[in-house]
Amino acid sequence: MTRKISYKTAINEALDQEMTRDPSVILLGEDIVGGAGAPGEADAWGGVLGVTKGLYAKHGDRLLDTPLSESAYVGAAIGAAACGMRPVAELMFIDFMGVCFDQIFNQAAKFRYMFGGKAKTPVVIRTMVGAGFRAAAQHSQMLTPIFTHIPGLKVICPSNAYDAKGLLIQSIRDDDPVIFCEHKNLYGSECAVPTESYTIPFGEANIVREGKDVTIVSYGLTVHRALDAAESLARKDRIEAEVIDLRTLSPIDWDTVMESVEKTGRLVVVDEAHPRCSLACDIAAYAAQHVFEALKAAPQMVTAPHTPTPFSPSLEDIYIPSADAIVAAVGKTIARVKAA
Amino acid sequence: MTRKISYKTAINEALDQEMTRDPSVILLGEDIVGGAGAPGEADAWGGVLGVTKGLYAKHGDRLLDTPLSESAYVGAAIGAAACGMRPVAELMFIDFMGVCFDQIFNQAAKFRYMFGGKAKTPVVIRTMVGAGFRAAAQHSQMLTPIFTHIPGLKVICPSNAYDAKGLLIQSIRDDDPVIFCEHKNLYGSECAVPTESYTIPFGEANIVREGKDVTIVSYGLTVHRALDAAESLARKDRIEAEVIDLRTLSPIDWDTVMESVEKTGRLVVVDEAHPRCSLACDIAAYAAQHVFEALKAAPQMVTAPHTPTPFSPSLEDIYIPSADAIVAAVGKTIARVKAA
Amino acid sequence: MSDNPFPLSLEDLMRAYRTMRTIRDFEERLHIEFAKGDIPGFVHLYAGEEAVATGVQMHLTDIDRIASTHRGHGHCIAKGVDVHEMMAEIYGKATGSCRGKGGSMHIADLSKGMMGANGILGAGAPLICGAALASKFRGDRGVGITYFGDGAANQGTVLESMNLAAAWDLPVVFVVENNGYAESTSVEFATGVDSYVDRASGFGMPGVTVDGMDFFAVYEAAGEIIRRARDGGGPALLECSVARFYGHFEGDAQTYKAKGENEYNRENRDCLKSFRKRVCDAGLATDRDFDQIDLEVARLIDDAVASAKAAPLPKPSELLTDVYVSY
Amino acid sequence: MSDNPFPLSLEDLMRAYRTMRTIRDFEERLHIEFAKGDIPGFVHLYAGEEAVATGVQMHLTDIDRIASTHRGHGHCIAKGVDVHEMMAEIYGKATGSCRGKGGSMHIADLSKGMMGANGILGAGAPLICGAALASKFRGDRGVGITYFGDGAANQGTVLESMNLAAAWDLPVVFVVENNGYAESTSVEFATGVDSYVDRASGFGMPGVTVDGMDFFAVYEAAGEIIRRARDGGGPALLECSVARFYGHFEGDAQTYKAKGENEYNRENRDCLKSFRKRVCDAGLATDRDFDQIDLEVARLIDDAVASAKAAPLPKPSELLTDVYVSY
Ligand SMILES: Cc1ncc(C[n+]2csc(CCOP(=O)(O)OP(=O)(O)O)c2C)c(N)n1
Ligand SMILES: Cc1ncc(C[n+]2csc(CCOP(=O)(O)OP(=O)(O)O)c2C)c(N)n1
Ligand SMILES: [Mg+2]
Ligand SMILES: [Mg+2]
Repeated sequence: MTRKISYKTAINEALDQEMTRDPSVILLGEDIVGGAGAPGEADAWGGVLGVTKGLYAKHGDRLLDTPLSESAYVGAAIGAAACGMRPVAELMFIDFMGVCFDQIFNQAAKFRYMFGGKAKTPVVIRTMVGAGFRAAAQHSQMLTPIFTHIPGLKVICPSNAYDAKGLLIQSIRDDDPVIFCEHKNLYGSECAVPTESYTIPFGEANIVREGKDVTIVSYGLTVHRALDAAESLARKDRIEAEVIDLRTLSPIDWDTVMESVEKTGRLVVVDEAHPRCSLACDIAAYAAQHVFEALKAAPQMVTAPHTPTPFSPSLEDIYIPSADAIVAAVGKTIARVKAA
Repeated sequence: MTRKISYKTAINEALDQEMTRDPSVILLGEDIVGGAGAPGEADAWGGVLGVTKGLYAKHGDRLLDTPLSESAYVGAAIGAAACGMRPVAELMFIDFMGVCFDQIFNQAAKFRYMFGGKAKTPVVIRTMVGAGFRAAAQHSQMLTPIFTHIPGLKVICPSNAYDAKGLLIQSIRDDDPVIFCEHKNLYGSECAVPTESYTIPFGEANIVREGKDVTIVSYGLTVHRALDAAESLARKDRIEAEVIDLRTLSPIDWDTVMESVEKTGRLVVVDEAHPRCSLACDIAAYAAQHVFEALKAAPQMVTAPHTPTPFSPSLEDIYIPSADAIVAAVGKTIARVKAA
Repeated sequence: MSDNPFPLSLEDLMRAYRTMRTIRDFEERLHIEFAKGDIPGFVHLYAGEEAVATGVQMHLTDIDRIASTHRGHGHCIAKGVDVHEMMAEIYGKATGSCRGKGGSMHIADLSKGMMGANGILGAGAPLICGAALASKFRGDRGVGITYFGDGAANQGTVLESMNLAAAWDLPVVFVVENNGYAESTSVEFATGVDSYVDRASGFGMPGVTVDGMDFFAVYEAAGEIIRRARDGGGPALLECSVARFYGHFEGDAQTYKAKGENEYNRENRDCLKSFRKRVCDAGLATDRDFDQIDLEVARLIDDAVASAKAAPLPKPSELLTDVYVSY
Repeated sequence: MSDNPFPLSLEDLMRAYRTMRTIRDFEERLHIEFAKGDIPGFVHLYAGEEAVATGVQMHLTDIDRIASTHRGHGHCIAKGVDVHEMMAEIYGKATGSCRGKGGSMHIADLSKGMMGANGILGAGAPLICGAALASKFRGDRGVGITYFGDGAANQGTVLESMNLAAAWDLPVVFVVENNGYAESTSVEFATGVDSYVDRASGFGMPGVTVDGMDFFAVYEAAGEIIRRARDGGGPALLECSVARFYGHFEGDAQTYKAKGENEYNRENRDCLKSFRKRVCDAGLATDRDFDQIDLEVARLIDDAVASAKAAPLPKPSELLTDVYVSY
């Protein structure tokens, strides 16, 4: 059975179903119960935005409200994973990675390799990414390129409720450390989601719109901007854009992206991260190296600017890549057709 | 006057001259004195590889051996910088960034923007990068792409003693936070360096070898591998490679790189970092977007693999991009000439 | 006029009251304005905890520096940051302290020694060690104060900084604002100790706990500690037990609090009420004097809100300025 | 045979001696082999500190876990990690514990409860909290031990972990190996306190300091603490005063040490000597018995070195395996 639920509910459901299925799944994080032991326990927060709400009532002490010590509890989740548990730790905002990054990139990510393949670390780190919340420079970052850069980490960023559920269940069952990036501005977005448990394999991008003229690649919130741009291009310019939602950033589905570029000959990559050493670069460069012959025009990158996220709405609204900017970038690939 | 000195000595000299010139310059780090107060004080370590050796004898308490608390002392350097000092903090290995990254990327990097332009943070963080030391996965990383991704940080990586001195002096005088990456396998490399103090401006790449057939872009240790490759190409294949040493990764000198690519029509980027979201991607993608018409062949990226750094010499030796790999990449740009 | 039993002059007493009242009104007003939906983002109100910022910072001058938290409005006001600019900043306006780029969690004014509210828990502690180190190098007798909550007290950065400050004898005061909660989670879940003050000795510094709802208690304890630090006696820890009158952030339903907890605290632990009563009882001032201040503060806040609302938003071109790399 | 005045059976006494001797010989041999230039990278020798790893870990079984440091050989050996595989790992050979990919700083054997040496100071502390948490969830009565030096004791990760372990009542023992130096820097530069043991109470756990050169002192203190943790009594801190007989890493000229410091320690504070003497004096064993063990250990180490030298290097194809993303 499927019914429409939100991205937030889909995540909650994935956690619930996996906790029910597998006793080694535990949840750790700040306020993930959010009022355990307090008078209002029955109506506890369930996370700062309510994503884990209700799970404490069902799973009790398998949810741990942690001290505000990200290195300690994220590290503990990693250590427990190396000892056979399947912990899901919540790093409230990805912006807080700077106080616990060592445990993630030097410990969890490297155990398997450093120990000659003799360790596995099935830990999931759920974290909120992205701008648009008026939350300013320290609560609005993407930072996905930083995690993608690190060998040994899997990096996931769903754009809709269906993917969120299937990818989170996959993440929990996966034997490697997974950084599961939830875009805070998507929590309310709804779509049809099966009630049963299901997984979506890593490394399979999703063609969310087919088209023959240009390939637009993105992930997370900006997939929706890309779709808006595609609609507008179809309506106003009779340009049919193919929109690819990467879903998983590492591993990444090069095949789907490259096949599309080979078909359309044009590539626009949209990344909410900063421009330098971003996923936009990653994908544009890969295409340039591997399907150069197929490219009819220069690949275009649309990213947030090389600035921290500004607080003021008047600035933040122009900070996130817009559908207009994507349309303009597509225009460049089509205006400047290769001389050939 | 100039004379031949090592990269290590050049750095020591830059620190010495700036400390002499400007009383607000102080040095903080683990073992940067290395035996202060001990019987062997006169012969103190001066850093784990001796880079700051002798400075304590001259500048005394302006060098501080710190507790092993990178967040605290790197953060203190940043705080002191915001209060008018010009601290140079040493993060022994860049691999340790995970225990203090917040202070660097959320504090130092963002003050200026977050505070509406009303703050400056003239701090330098000196740190060792790179593989080849048989130091395994947690002491051999580049991680330059991570810092380059962050707006507000300047990222420098000299390839020789002359640049090391001039860029370090520039870094100390610069009003923004600078991540100064010293390649540990270059400390012994010598070249002619003026005795006087001088600066090299940021954002000026260096054409270390002129050529007309292909542009090879790199930084740090692999500049030398690129030069070796260029020699071999000239000798064996009559291919004249232009080799560009970026010197500063952020800001980056797009003009010099793009002019060269426009001239040669071929681009190979060599980066000792991992492949995903790397500087190799950054530069290849930028070229693909901005000088696409000039490209006669697919740009090629030569990087370390998407694996942690292995310990065993037999593996580490093939981990770092080799001159042979660069030659092969050049071959691809020249074999596969654009149909045009 | 009767004898002054307090360790502050009447003028300073009234100044302290004005500061606390300004903080309270600022926050109460934000509470109202936020509910209207006019204020972007999250705001964390300091209402209830005014005696801490004020009691500590009455001892400071512009040479001294503070590093604040996500709950920073009170610290800013007590450090003399312009209330109009603060309000404009919270509204995201070009006339704000940070020209609209920072918002509530990043208000700073380095010219006043205010090194910034901070969105990262505990991040101010290393920074203030640096400020204190700078003062030590310059010999300017400046002192640094870093604030953190009962939750943030368990951040590694804070703990490392306590050790660093002690190892280097830095003039730093670590102020724990223990309001019993980190967001919705009780302090009992945060640590195995009853009081953070026991940590001080483990790092080699003195520590003291005071009732943070009592201005005079804070003022006296902070005075001694700050004097000591200023004279080269090294760092100290000051734990202040406080209550926050509102939720963690605006919009918080506060289900985790006991029924009547806020009402009880407002009724019985309000620093403004007790301050006023004690000063009146001592015969140093009258309710009229205080009412007059209240009136002036109310006007100031009214004016700050009105001008913040009327102020222009930052221009789009501002997006790309103030980062050195021109892109 | 005389009465046994020790809290260990004769068999366990000889096992403890064998462990300490194995560590000592392993390290002394590495010192020699390193000087020949055959060993890649850096090695940090544990020689001198054997009584700590051994005294603590005599109380453990495979269900218990340890997280070690850059100076990890001793902890590994005491946890039963295969000495041949360790030696091969240090030589970077395919037959090593980590198939040559880890090296000295990353030897691990999870099947033995050895969660890895670690190149990052303090990084083991959070990990061992996780191991202990897993034991707690499973109810397997497993205990976690994390080691760190006098320098690493000031890492935020360690301090946060002490708080976490106390807040969650985790069966974790925090062992400070205080050898007076962090690399070349004296512990006096690292902190404002004389002993790290005072930190325990600030986090809500008991702490005790012992002479880490005395096996029996370590054994008894650790025993009590570990029993308590195993029985659900929560974490504790054990500070061991030790001396390292060599430099920070091989190649270190040790200019920062007092003249004759190493000689003095070797002469008067050698855990092996004092252990042997006490057991012989008690009439439980003779020098011959110990000499026999020494001989067997010497052969073991000889053999380990010989086979490590003879072993093959990892094949080039190994570079890309053991990372899940196939590139
Ligand atoms: C490093 C980091 N972790 C988590 C958060 C999210 N967060 C913001 S405020 C807060 C609670 C802080 O509690 P406390 O320190 O007691 O201060 P209070 O809000 O009670 O004044 C949390 C968890 C953060 N901003 N930074
Ligand atoms: C986070 C981090 N900072 C710095 C280092 C470099 N380093 C390696 S060992 C060492 C000294 C450690 O001293 P201590 O903790 O006392 O242990 P000991 O070497 O004396 O056993 C340092 C600074 C590191 N490996 N990790
Ligand atoms: Mg609190
Ligand atoms: Mg030590």
